[in-house]
Amino acid sequence: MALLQTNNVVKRFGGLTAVNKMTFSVEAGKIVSIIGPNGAGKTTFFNTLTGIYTPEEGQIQFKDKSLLGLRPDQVAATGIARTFQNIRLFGSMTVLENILVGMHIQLKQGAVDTIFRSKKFNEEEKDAENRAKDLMEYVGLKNVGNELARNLPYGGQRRIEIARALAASPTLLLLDEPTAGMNPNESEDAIKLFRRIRDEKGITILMIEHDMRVVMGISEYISVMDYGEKIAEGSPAEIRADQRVIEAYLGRGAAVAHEQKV
Amino acid sequence: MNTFFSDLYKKANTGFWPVVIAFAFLVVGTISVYLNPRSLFAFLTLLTTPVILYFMKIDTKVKVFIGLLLLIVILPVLGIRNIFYLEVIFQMAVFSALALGLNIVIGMAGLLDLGYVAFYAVGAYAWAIFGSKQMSLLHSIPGAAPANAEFFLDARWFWLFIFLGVGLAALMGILLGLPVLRVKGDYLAIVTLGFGEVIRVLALNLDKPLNLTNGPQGITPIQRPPLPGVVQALGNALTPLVGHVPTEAEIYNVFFYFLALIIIGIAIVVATRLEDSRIGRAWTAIREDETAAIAMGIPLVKMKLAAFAAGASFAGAMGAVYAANRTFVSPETFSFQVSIGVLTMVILGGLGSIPGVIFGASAVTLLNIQILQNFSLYLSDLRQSDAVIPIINFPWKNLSNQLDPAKYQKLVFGLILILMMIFRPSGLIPAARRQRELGDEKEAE
Amino acid sequence: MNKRLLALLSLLVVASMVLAACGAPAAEEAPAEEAAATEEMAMTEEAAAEESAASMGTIKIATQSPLSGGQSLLGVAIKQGAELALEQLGGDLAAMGYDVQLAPYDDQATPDVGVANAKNIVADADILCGVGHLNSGVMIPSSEEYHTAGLAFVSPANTNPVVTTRGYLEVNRVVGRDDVQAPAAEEFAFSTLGATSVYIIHDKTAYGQGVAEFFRAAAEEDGLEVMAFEGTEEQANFDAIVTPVVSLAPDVVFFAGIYNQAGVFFKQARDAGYEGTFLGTDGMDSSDLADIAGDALTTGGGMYYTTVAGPASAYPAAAQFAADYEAKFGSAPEAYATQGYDSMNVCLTAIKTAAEAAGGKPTRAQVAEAIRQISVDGLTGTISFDEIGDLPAAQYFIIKVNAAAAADWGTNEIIEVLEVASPGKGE
Amino acid sequence: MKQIAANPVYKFLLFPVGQIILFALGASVILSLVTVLLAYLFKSNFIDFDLVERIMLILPQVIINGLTIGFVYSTIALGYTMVYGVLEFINFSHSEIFMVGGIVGIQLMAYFEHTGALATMNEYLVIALAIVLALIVSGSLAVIVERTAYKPLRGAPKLVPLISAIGMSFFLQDLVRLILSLTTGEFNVILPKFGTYDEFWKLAVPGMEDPLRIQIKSALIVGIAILMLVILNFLVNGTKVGKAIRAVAQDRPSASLMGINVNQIISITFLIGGALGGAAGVLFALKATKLDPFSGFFPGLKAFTSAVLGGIGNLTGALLGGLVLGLLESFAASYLGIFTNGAFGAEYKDIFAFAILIVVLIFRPSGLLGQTVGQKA
Repeated sequence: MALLQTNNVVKRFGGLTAVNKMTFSVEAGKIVSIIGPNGAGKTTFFNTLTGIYTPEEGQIQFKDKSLLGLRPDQVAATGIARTFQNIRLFGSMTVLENILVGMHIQLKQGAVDTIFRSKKFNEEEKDAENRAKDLMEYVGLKNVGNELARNLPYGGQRRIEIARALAASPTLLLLDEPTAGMNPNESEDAIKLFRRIRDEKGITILMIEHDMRVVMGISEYISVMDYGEKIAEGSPAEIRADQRVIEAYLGRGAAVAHEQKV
Repeated sequence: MNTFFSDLYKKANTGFWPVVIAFAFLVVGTISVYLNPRSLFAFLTLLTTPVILYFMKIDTKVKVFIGLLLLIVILPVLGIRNIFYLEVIFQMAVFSALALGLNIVIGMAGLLDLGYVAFYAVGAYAWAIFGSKQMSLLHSIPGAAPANAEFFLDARWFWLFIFLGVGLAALMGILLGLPVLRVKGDYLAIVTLGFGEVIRVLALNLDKPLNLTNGPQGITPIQRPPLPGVVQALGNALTPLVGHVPTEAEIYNVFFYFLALIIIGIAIVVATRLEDSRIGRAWTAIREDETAAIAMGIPLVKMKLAAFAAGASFAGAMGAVYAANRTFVSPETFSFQVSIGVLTMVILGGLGSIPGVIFGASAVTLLNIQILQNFSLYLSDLRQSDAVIPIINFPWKNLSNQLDPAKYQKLVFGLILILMMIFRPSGLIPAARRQRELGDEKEAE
Repeated sequence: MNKRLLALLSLLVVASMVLAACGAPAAEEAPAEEAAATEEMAMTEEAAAEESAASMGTIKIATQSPLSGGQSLLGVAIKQGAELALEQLGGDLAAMGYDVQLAPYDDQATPDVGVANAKNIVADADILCGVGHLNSGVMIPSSEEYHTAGLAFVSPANTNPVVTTRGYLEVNRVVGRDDVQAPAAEEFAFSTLGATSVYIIHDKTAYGQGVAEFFRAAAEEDGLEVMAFEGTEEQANFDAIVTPVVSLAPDVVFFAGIYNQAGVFFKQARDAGYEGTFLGTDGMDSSDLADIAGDALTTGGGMYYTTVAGPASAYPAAAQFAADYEAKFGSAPEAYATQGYDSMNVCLTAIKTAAEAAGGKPTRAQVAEAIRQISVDGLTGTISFDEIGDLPAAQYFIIKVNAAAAADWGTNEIIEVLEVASPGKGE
Repeated sequence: MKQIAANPVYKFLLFPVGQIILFALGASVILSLVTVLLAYLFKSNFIDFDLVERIMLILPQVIINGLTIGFVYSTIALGYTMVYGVLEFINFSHSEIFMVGGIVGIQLMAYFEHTGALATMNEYLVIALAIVLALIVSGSLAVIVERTAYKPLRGAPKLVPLISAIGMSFFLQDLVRLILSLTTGEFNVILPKFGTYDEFWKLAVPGMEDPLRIQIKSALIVGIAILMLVILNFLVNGTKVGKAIRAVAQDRPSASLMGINVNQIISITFLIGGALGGAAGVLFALKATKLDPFSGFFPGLKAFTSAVLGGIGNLTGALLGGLVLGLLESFAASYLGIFTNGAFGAEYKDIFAFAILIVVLIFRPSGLLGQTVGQKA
């Protein structure tokens, strides 16, 4: 059984159908990518998965439970963490605090514990702090725990966002264009990091990505969206050869030319 | 110029100097206030001591010692010599508590609340209604109280009502929060403003059909809690320091001073601890980016309600204390202007900064009830004397009455607000995130 | 850096203040020291009789009223009335060797500021008497402080019964009480005007509502039909009340409030076609009313108001006062300026009496006692106080307004004079 | 259809006027129906006189009152909403700009009275002159305020300009008071009496005993307000400047890239909003007959509520919000007492207005006409 399974998910904005009859699944332990031209509905699909949008039709199953009707925070509590296309850190909090916010679901301290600084509170905070430090190291950040998140360089901010998502100890990690704006070297590092996350922590990864090198380099399975619909899926090699994918990306004429070349 | 001063300050802020300076202010301030109980300058000198304690490098133990000496011994003694000072500090504490509460809502959770005074009113009216004769007057016309009415509850219930004030205000916070949760940003501002007005108008109008609030007449007398024997004894212990046996009224003043001090102490501890916890981090996350916060599993509704409730509770507690201190409440105390005033204190001191908002509340209160008043009294003195304005040789006597600064407090206040926003928008003591000991990270420098 | 700069600044400011305080010219320092000294004496209840006649020390009289904000018009009038009285009547005390000064405080019409000021006032040992406040809501909590400190205050404006029914020695007023004034107005409406129906409006202040409630009670007793009882904070747009007033057409509209709100209402109601009579309270006693309401006051059933302060025509002294006031402050006296003047008069007379009796600077207690004993010829008639600080028998004038413009305010005539005894402490 | 839409007379005159009339009539009719329906429901319960009859008796007057004040609210609300649309901030000092307009207008009339010209001048000319002066003074004042107190704060966190605006509001109140009271110590400004605009038109309505009385003043206020709204509509939708304003409101950085001088456009927005506020001030003064430096606060608050009710940032919304709020207030003030038999009266009208606002916002979080902006991810 797939970890995440959607059936005929439809999301409309007024007359525009942003996501149309998406049937899609992610197997546990895989790294899966969704690709597609700009405006294909990928991010909308992500937002539908995470509860920001409610789909008009269809089902979403995660670990055999329906996610429909759950608020984003409830979705997060089931074990789905995410990053954002345009980095959304809590800018005026420190890096460490950003990661601690990511642990919100796991921390059990209540208001009474907090106000009286109970033993439970202190132990939990200490533990959380240590885990946060480990995570910072894990994503390759050093000596920035007390920096304000907004003061970090771009690459660093991307890493914090991933660390923050990992802090929730998710089963499934959704990455929305995680390497956007990175140079090839940085992308390379990012790929390594994603692999490590999957291999060492056993977290399933679903990502939206534009950079074909990244997609082809890391994905074990790829779905292609265009105009809100899934037009193809398969292994990287299959996708590379898929006629409709080439059409979608390059237009029909180019596709024909490409075919002739091949 | 600037470097000269900062060099000077650097020198002053090393070694034993800070302690010397703090002690100097404490001693000079104490002596001058003692000898000259009406001098504003003397009082300000004394009040500078805590500011120095806060800013300068002094060993924590020494800080605590000086602070406690000032708060527990010096101020009460001086306060009995001039009860106005206790009043000033009482009001500083009241407004600091309000500012701390509002700071949770606006500063931490980022929810703009323009009707905060409503919660203060709830706490005050709760004790006012049950701690006075009002419950026996439910069917009488406002202003025509029969003389034989009885107090409804024993005065000792006051202690419970401090907690009830907390609870009721928190409940009101949640009630207000529930309908407005879908509303964001500036919409929230107008809805909360409306809510504040609703509470005031209710206080003004609930003299019929049941006379619950006595309408514009206000409720009086409200009982004060009976003084515990210890307080009485402590008061009497002050006799040699004060020069006479303190009267009951003076002891009450000291008592309310300490009560306010305790509440503000608790408020500071609660606010600080909330800020540095899962809850506080969730609030800040909501303030910074709602969408990202909710994706981290933070339940928006619950946390926003918690912010409203926590913020409101501070005001509720102070409301009950205020009602007992004044023995009188009326709707005039809970106008929109007060909400704006508290907001101003928060912003002026530094949004989200706990020391900042206390400083802001204290500064504004001091400015409002002491400094500007004194200034215009001084001018009034000049006008009654034969003195002339130097250089232009214009007699003060002939100065138009319309130029009296006491009349233009709001003008001054408005100007200060604008200038502050332009030149120091993050407040007098800006918020800073907690710096943690990250030993294994080996911080450079 | 910022922290440092801030701390440094505060250091400098305070340092300079200390310098200023220590190195201030002798003129400023000396009275301050004296204040400390006299305070000690006052505390030990020793009269400073030994001082030389040439300089018997400073006596201050405080005023507390709103000097800023929306209610400052009336608050300033109180202060200026008192100021004028001090200037004109302070001579006796000056001749005795006292330096008499005014200490005007601004209560901003808020209880918090009022109480804070009250504590500041009672802490100033030179202050022996006070004049204030405008709002009962401020007077009631503030007077707790005056009572505690034994400092006598004379109220020029608070008509709420509670102000005096607490029975404090230190609290007095030169105005009538709501529970006296309102029945007087009702009596006039019912008997003299022969009204059968009344529409009651008040301004949602302690004053207005208090009067209105007592008016209603009296009306119900007489069988005068109360068609409606409305409170409004509205200042500008009275449509919502005008409409039912016009459609119900009561014989009398009773407005308990202050002229600058009532005037607008009168005008709008008359414009809308109401033809009956307007009746108001002493809050209407201002020539500005005529400017605001214009001929709304003289057309239809006209306009009447009750007041304890006789019009200038009845009191030549009041006319002189108005002229002096205008000469000094450049504007005609507002409502409560006369009462401010009379309150100060009471203070000065009492201090003088007490000083003569004590043979030196009197204590606050002596002044407070003296106030209850004196009888003063004020602008508004003879002033004396009963055992709770009320005027024993307030004289109420029913005034018919003949003026449609401020300049003609003097043409108003007295229709009736009612003498009503104070109801005293309890009921 | 397309041709008609392109016709400037249609686009800039008939359409907006039609829209205004539609809103006014629609809101009045709906509220009347609700009230009468409620009256029927209450009728048999506990009140002995005929509730419905009492309600019908004053209904026309209640509607007229509501519309008159509603149009004033709308005109002020436009100032709030324009500034909000462009800068996304609540211009708290707008209520003082409005107050200054009213006071300047009255002062001009008082000046005419002083010189004796008032008696001989055409009354409508006097009012027109007062409005023009108020337009100029309030508009300029708004620009000055923007330049001094808000412009330096551009880009700062949202609360910063808000606090500055609150400070400016305090400052202006006392400054006006200072100026007014310098000579006499007085700060009440009283509208001089002139002309016949205070009088009533009496319209016989079939089926009603008394004729319907419409004060010329009310008609004047409504007429001028509509004129202002039409001019504003033309300014915003029919001119190049208007296009620039809309562009800046949509997307400031892009507008700036397109060569629009954003600072200038923001100033112009304040100019227009302030001028409208000033004109509304004169209209309000005609109604209120007396102003003081603190008169701006409550109408300003109401107008702000209207803007939010309609959907802040939306010009049509401000118009609708003002009308709805004015009518609601008028209905609540006149009928609450009748319905509850005196237990609750006109004093609850403000609460009522706010309660309605909260209810509307619960169901439409962005106001009546505001776009529901979904959470952007």
